[in-house]
Amino acid sequence: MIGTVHYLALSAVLFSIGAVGAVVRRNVIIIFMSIELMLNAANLAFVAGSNSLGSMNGQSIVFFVMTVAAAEAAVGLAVILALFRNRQTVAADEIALLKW
Amino acid sequence: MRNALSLLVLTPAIGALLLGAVPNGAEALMRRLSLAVSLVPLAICVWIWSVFDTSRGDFQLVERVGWLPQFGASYMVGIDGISLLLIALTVVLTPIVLIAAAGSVHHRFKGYLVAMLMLESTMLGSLVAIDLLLFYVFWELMLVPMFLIIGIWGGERRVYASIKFLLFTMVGSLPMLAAIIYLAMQHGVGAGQVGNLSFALGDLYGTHLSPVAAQACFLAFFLAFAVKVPMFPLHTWLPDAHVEAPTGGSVILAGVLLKMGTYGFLRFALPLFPEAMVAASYWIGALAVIGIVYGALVAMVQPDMKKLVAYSSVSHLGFVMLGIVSLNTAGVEGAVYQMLNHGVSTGALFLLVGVVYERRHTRLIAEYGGLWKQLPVYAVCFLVVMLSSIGLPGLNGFVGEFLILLGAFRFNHALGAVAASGVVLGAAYMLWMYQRVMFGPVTNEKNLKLTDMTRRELATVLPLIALAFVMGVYPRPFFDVMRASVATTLAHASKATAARDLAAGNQPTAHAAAGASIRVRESPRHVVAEPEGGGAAAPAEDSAVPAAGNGEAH
Amino acid sequence: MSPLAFYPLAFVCIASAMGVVLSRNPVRSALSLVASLFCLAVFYVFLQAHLVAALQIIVYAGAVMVLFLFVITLLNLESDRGLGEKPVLSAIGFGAGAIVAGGLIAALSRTSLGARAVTLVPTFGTTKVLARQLFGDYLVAFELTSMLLLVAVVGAVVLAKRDGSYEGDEQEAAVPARSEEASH
Amino acid sequence: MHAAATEVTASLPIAVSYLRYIPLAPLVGVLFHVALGYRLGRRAVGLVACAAVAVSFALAAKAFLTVLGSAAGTVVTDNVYQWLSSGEFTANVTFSVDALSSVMIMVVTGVGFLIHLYSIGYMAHEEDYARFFAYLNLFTAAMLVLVLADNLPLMFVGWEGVGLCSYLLIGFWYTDPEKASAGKKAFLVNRIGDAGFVLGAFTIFWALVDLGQGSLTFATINARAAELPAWASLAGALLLFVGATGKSAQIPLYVWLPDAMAGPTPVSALIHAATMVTAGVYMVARLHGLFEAAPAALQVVGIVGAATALLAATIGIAQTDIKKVLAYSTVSQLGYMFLALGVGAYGAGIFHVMTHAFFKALLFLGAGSVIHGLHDEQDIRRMGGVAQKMPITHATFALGVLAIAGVPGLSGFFSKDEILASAYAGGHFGLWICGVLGASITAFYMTRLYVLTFRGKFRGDHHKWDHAHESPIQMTLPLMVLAALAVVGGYVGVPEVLGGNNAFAEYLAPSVGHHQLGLAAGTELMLMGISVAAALTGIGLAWVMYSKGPDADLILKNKLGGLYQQMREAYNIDAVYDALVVQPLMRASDALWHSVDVRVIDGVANGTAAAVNSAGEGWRRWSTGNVQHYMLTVLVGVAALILALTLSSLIGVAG
Repeated sequence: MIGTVHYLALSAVLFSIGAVGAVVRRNVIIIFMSIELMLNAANLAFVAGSNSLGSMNGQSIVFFVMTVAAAEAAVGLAVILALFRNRQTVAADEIALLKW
Repeated sequence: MRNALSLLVLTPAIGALLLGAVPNGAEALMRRLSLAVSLVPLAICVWIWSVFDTSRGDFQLVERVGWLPQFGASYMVGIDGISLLLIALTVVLTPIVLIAAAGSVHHRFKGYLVAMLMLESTMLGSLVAIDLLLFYVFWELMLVPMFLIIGIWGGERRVYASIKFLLFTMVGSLPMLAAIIYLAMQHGVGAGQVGNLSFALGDLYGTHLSPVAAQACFLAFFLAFAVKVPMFPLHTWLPDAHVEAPTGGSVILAGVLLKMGTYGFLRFALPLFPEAMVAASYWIGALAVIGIVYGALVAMVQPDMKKLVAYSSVSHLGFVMLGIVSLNTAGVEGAVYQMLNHGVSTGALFLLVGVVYERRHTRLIAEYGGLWKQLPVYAVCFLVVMLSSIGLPGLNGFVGEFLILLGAFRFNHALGAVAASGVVLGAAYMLWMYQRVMFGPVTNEKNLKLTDMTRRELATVLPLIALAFVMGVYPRPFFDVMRASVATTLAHASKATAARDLAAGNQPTAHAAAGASIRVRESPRHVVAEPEGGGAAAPAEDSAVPAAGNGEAH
Repeated sequence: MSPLAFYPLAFVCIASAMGVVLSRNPVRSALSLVASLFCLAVFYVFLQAHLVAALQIIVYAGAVMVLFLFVITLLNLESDRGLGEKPVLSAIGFGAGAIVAGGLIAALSRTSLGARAVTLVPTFGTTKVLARQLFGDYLVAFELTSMLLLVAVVGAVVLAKRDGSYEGDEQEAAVPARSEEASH
Repeated sequence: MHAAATEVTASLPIAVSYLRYIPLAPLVGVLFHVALGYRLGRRAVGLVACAAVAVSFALAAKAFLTVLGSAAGTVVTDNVYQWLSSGEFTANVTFSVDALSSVMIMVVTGVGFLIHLYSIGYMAHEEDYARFFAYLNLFTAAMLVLVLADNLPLMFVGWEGVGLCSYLLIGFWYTDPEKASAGKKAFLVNRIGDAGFVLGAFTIFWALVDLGQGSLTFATINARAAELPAWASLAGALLLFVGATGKSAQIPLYVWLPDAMAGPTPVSALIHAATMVTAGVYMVARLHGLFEAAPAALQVVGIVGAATALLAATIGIAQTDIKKVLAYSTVSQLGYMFLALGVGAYGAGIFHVMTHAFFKALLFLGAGSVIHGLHDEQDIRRMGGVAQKMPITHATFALGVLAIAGVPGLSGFFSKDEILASAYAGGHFGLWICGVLGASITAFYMTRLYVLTFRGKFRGDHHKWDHAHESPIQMTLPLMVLAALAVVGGYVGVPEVLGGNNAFAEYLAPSVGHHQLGLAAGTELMLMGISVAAALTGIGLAWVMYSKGPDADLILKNKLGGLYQQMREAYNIDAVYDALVVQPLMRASDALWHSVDVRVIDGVANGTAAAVNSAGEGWRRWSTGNVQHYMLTVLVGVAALILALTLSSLIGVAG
């Protein structure tokens, strides 16, 4: 019988895939998407938790997470646009001005 | 005057603030004002000396004001014979240094005077504080003005020297803070009521600590004071600090600051951890003796006068430590007296080196030669001060050194004998330096143009020379003041010392019994060594003088 | 939700997530992200989070992913070589990710969260109940999110504007249509 | 048959208050010279200096007569004030005069006065006039404190005081670096001896404290010496004797005396012949109770004395500088005094101290007069025939030579003979033989000195000869007085066998015990014959060899070969000491400073600072600016955390 723990396990896997993607890929967009993926993994965990405890709090937090994710996506993409216009590249390792 | 001690501590600080208000241009006004301010503590000290009851061994003129009641810390000040003598040394040296400052300090004169007065205030504070926390506060505050004096008005490598000085002392004294806090908490536990913390020295005498804790706390105190003394391995900050410090800074650093370490041993380490101190007395004695010989040997080859005097300070204070560690009346009284002597003679030595440094701006011995013909008055002053420093009988140095060696010889023949060789080495490097500077033909033509000491410079050195003669010929008043206090301090450790002496095979000196049975007034707040009647120290076969004789056994 | 339904769906979701990370073409990874969002929506439904599932599809998959695709096509990005150039970093990354996943799963496997402790109220997860909570307990937070969105919009507009108000925009006029050269 | 030393009769103290002025008068003189000396000119300075010593002499004579006049064993004491008191240790400033110290103060002030008078003439054309007399007065004060003290700490004040004055006076002409370092050498070698003195005092003090009567007065020490544990009395005596060897220039600490000749000649006469160097002898005689309690120590004293006498005498033969010959002769004569003490004849030792003070001061002042006359010529090979130019100096010097050689009828004969007789009577035959041998060598080199200086014809450059002249009256008067004393001095202690009543030994008995010879008259006369014969052979041999001139040295050289060169360079003991002690010390201190101080301790301090610095540097490289590196770091951190937690919980579960 599928219990909350299965959902949490799935969320953990999704989260680590997102994390790996953010770290490994050079393209900023892909990094951005991986972060979205991690957010969604978190949402899954919230919903699973809300379901197992029977309280609606979990789902309202997911609502907030989504709004934040949306705002973040908008601003992030604008930044990437400006970045691309400025540097003609989206490779993360070429944008390293804060070097020692 | 009810709260004389607080007044004593605060006047220089208030004076420093007043000085701040003086406009920068008015150098003469600054000089007079700072001198006037520094004379006030001198007056107070004279009054305290007159009113001081030499028969009482415990703290007098005690003032206690609640400071952090919930932690048991209070602004508690008091003095006994030992701290009175050191206070006297401080209040005498500071005016002299302020007089000397006019000649030697040229830039930021006001800042120098303010720093010097603040230094005096903090030094007096740490001498009168008998609340451990208050003592620690003054102990750290003392570093700040000294750090500034070396750092701002010093020589070329002053920044390195001042930072080194600060770091050495800070690192040394942090464990002590931990030990103080542990001790205060332990007191709460000991007295049954948990949470009744107390930092008052009197209360902490009796705290029972597990041997390991006592050992650890003692080592923490030891480290803090050993860095300050300075004892052998921790001394390398001293030569740098002295070489780079301005003349006034060196005089106060050598005259008073170094004594804080030895004072700390007598005031805190010995009474609070008697067994640990006595157990450690052998290796501390060994370190002290190494310090004596090492200091003397290294001083032999110093090209720079100030460094030579700095290493001689290491050697002299090795003597003081040896005296303290011998834990018998002669040794400890000699040590306290040597603290004063060192203040006087090394202070004067630095002033004299300053005189020549102001003229030639070099401290290298090789640069000088044949000064006797050019500066006869200077040469005679230097001769007298040098002789007092190497302990010529008839001058002050001898009295201290003789008693220390006497006490040390009783404590351990080997240490005493090696320390005696230190006396010979002491004469060697001093005389060799004196000869290279004063005797021989005038090799460097720049020395021909040197002028003899001015009246200001004489005004700074002559009082110290007079003091050296008086302290050498008639030391009685100084010994009367400290006799009871030293006896009380030793009474704390009398059982352990007697055991050590018995173990070491020589008869427990009559003083151990006499010290213990000296009438020690039962003061309300603290239990001082309860007078033991017979005491473990009464050897059966000692027929001539009953060991438990009352009062002095001479 | 029976295991028969859960495992295939989970597999698809994980596969699409892997697709996001591994695919060389940004567009394909965007689309696989959309797929994984859908799977999640389905899960939400099974977890009686109906409004959230709907929001997920409308807001997330609909609006946000479209924005992504729009930017990708605007920048006309070529597919780069994926993980090629940074073998060491990616190895460490994979390793660390695996450890995190494994550790969490190991911890979860030993917890007792198996069966659902409490029986759900039938109206659990419906819009009315969620709305009452959002406008009840979390009213302040709700209003704040509106502020947040406003700020985000203004920010996005300022950043993406092309009026040249900040330096370094002269070469911007001629946005090269050429494809971005293979990343060196 | 060991002569029994009679127990010291109980001392009857007479409390007075004028003794304190004996050392105080010269001190006042010092203050006068320091304060006003430069302004008031030579005459005033000379006058005040001599007046001060004259006052001391008068008071000393008064004390001497009181002791002489009253019953045996009376002690005139003057308790000034309590100087030091700490725990069981107390030291009072108390001056006391008993038979022994009365003799000493008379010698110190008497000979001192004559030398002050002589110095007025000798130092006439010296510009640092006041400084010289200030030092001379200070020395007299310190010596008087030493001799008058009734306890060891106060004696030590005088002991180091005279050391200081000898440092100042030897290095009087400080512009010359050798003279300055000679002064420093004297002070340091003395200081080594003083360290021994102090340690000896401590050993005795604490041993006495264990007996319950902690005090360092001479009376207590002598009284309780027998009760001290054996090791304490032996160690105490030997350490004190180390102090004595330092001050009285015995092996091994005698090396400073020959160099001390760098000082002006009156200084050599006063300090290095008559007074300071006898301090060690006085101290051992004063503490005879202690030394008797440790017979081994007494033995050591005797042996060291004899060895020094012989060694110094041999060196004396080969010296060419007039003052060096006299210096080694002093070391040798001091050896004789310690020989006397070593065999228990304290009275004879002090008797020789007195007679030696007279004729050695005379010889030094005579030499000074010669040097003064020949304009600082000190090499006897470039002298000769001075008798014609300086008749008084010649006559007095000759008397001195005869006295020191031990010619019968003069003071040297009586005192030296008594020592040799005591040595023989005490069964110390080895010491006796050394004594006799030393006596003949002494006669030999003194006659050589006399002949080369005064007989024959002048060998120096004629310019000096033309200007040679007899010294002024201030110099020749003291010579004549000293010559009279050198002759008459001996008749105070004529032995019974020659019809005298040895009044000197009787007088000293209460202080140091009377050492009965216990020899048959015949053997005593036989001993006297031997010593006279030895003296005469020495004189005759030297007279014959050297009457033709200094080339006789060559005969000695080729007969003795390398040994002669060694004797010329005084067995270069200095070089040995320098190599064994001074150089290693300097190298050690240099090494200590550089390796331990700079490299080790500072290394550690600066090292930690540098380590902290480089650690900071290391971490700085970690922030590469690449966002992904930061994310990776976070991820690895989380992974590590999770790993740790799971592992610990697994271990927890398993454990």
